[in-house]
Amino acid sequence: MLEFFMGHYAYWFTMILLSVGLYGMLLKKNFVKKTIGLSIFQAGVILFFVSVAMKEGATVPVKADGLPVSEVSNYMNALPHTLMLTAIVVGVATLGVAYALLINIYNRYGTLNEDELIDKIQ
Amino acid sequence: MKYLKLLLILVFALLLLFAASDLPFRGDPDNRMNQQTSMTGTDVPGNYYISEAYNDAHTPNIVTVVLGDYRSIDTLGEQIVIFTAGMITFLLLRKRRDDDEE
Amino acid sequence: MIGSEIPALIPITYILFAVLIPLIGLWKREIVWQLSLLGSGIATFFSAWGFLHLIQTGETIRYYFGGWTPPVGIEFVYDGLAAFMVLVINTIAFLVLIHSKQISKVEFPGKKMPYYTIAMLMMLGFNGMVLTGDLFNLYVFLEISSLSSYALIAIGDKRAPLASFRYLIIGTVGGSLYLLGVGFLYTVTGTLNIIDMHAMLPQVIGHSSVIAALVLMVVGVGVKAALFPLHGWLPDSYTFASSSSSALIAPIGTKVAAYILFRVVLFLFGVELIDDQLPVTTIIGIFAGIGILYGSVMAIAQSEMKKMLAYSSVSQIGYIIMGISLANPFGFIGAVLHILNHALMKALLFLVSGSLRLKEGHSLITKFNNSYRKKYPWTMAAFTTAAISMVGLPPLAGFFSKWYLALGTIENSNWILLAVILISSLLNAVYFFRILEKVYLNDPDDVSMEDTDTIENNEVGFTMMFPMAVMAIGLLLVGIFNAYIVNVIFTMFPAGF
Amino acid sequence: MKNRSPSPIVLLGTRFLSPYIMVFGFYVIFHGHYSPGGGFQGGTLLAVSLLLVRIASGTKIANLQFKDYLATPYAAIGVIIYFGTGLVALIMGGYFLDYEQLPIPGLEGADLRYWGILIIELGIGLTVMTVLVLIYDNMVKGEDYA
Repeated sequence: MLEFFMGHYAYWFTMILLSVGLYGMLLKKNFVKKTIGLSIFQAGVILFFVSVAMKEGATVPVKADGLPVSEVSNYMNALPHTLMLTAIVVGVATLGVAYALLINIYNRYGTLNEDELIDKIQ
Repeated sequence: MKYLKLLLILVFALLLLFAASDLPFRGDPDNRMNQQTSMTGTDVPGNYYISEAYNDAHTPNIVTVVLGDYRSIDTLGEQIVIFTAGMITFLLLRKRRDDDEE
Repeated sequence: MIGSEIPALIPITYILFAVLIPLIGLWKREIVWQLSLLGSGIATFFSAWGFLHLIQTGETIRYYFGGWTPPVGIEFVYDGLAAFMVLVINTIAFLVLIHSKQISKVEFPGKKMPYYTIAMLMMLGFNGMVLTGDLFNLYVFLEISSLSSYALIAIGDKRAPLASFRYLIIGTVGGSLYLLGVGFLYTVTGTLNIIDMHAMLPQVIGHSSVIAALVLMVVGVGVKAALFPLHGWLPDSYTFASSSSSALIAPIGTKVAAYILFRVVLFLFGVELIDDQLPVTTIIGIFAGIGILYGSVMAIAQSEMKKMLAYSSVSQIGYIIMGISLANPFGFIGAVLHILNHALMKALLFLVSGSLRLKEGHSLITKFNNSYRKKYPWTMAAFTTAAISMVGLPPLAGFFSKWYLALGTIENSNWILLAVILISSLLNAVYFFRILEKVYLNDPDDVSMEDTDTIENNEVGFTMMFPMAVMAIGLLLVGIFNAYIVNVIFTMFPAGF
Repeated sequence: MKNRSPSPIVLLGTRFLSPYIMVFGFYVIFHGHYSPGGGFQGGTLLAVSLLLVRIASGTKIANLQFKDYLATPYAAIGVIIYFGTGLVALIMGGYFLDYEQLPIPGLEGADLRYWGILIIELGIGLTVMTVLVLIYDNMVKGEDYA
């Protein structure tokens, strides 16, 4: 039982983090807060991948003296780390676009609150 | 509406918790992605990278080799994502210029 | 020799022009339209060449980037279905870009250089999504195309940025859910290559995380495809975007996402495999059926032509996804054929609405009148062709895809979906003939009616008329040579059918 | 912010710090083969060194360091470096991005891949640096845009 818990608690925390991000996006009225929720959501996915890559008794995937690469259990799995490097960059680009849109919206309506915006449109 | 959304979040969280409980143990060196060959006998990428990266590119940092060589088209796509973001801010936030045309 | 390089050459062309347009555009701004046309023209040429090459040789091309064989490296898989999709989306993009010349002067003056750069980048993303054989690489291209579509939608009238921001939030959630699904699958199988993973999945299908991965991926891609309960972003986005943006995104974006659903459900998992665990195809079919009816009913309620077309898109996407859910050869043929037909029809209809916006300054259906048939005889002829095809009358293209979908429902004895197809055709007839009636029939009670004798021909220019004429003729040709196209589609079946 | 004249201490501090951050950025790019680092991380540090001066002293002084209209062409050039490397390999008869086909004299096999990775990391660094500066500049300009 304890072993099961130790083997899975990191996954559970990332899943809870994903739900927190979804909460921010669905229930917050301010667009900047929605964007923060989006970031949390993406961070949850990134943390999931990084925790998957973890290997007991292994070190970072940089070849070091005295640790032969032929023994693969010496090094951690490098693939998820690489994927998440890409995902982080994608997240930054998304945030840049989101804030560019928010600046546009603010210049047109003068507010970033969802309720006020709906009032102003009608 | 608000309670519907909260219910949706709760269902989402429970579904993910349930699904995550069936994943292989974290950090277990015998996970499928840490084995020498896969179920169908093909190479497992994660292991291939660790054992062959230095021979293939003479670079100790395995992540750099995966990023720059094995999965280089991913990285090109990544660079283009950043480039796209730059051009999008250009499109959305620059003041319009007069068209020279006609 | 060059035939085997085709899968790489198509994205390379788009990258090259996406980089050349800002470099040349900063110094010589007049020629960006010509450059973008050249780029998509070359890509269309390559995809046509590759398609013919593929039909002649019948061999799937697997292109290994960097020379690394999968699953170590990333491959592009150029099989029949991918070749077909690439040809369709590049041709449509080429035609829409021709049409955009006049609109660009009115709807986004002085922003041509970034606009066309981002159009090229979006096409790069869509082509990459169709061609790639790697699940994570698909995510990268998905994000390139999504970011570009957010920007293209935000260029438009006053409410466009808001619609675009909503799409950004829901679209990024969709993308992240897809990525999470890929993460589950990677943890369980240890590979990211679609073909490699397809061979392994039967051994791990019992895991609840694999089923969760399937659900997450279908939901994530379903957001992009505007599958019924996830379509919320679509109507506003298409309505408020600039006419050429919506003509570019509407026919291409949702089709490519539907194609990814094909890849995930039919090629990666395989129907028999998942139906033992969870009736995913049945559930998708129910939502597709509801979406078809909902989209048609909402389209009738609209008075703005672009919004009507947007809701009509929701309904038409339902047809394609219904074809996936039928999971039999007829359904597959119907869905693939409908991708082609609907891309042509929706692009043509959006181009007509763009032309009308340019000439009249609006596209409100309530203001349409019978003077249009004298002012824009050819535009209205093209519109009529597309409308009749949407309703599904032979010999136009739209009839045949609905015919095969109907055969598919009969084969599965799924009478409810058959009824949905028939009812939706009737509803389509209602909302298109409403416009045709206003344009072609004289209403004796209407005092505001203009005298048809004094109205002069005010037809749109060549750059706008040419793509519309090509698409209208294309609809007719697809209808007439339908048997030949179906023969080609027969060769594209995924294994296990 | 715009109307206030910048404080000389902040200005001097950022001018003092900026080159060192820049050198560290180059170190991260070039040392990415041996330690954590690479084009993205190094490019971000380079962008930080430029943005520091931009935030502290406003557009006029910052333009002496890096002209804002150069950002777009440099970003495109960064993509060209990466993409051109792949294209050269394709033209030399290999697959796209197959660094072993690069026509660099005196190198073979794995060493060619080593240098190929370094070239593309430089391209990435250039793009990331200029795009981050571009985003910042456009957002500052976007405040006035109606």
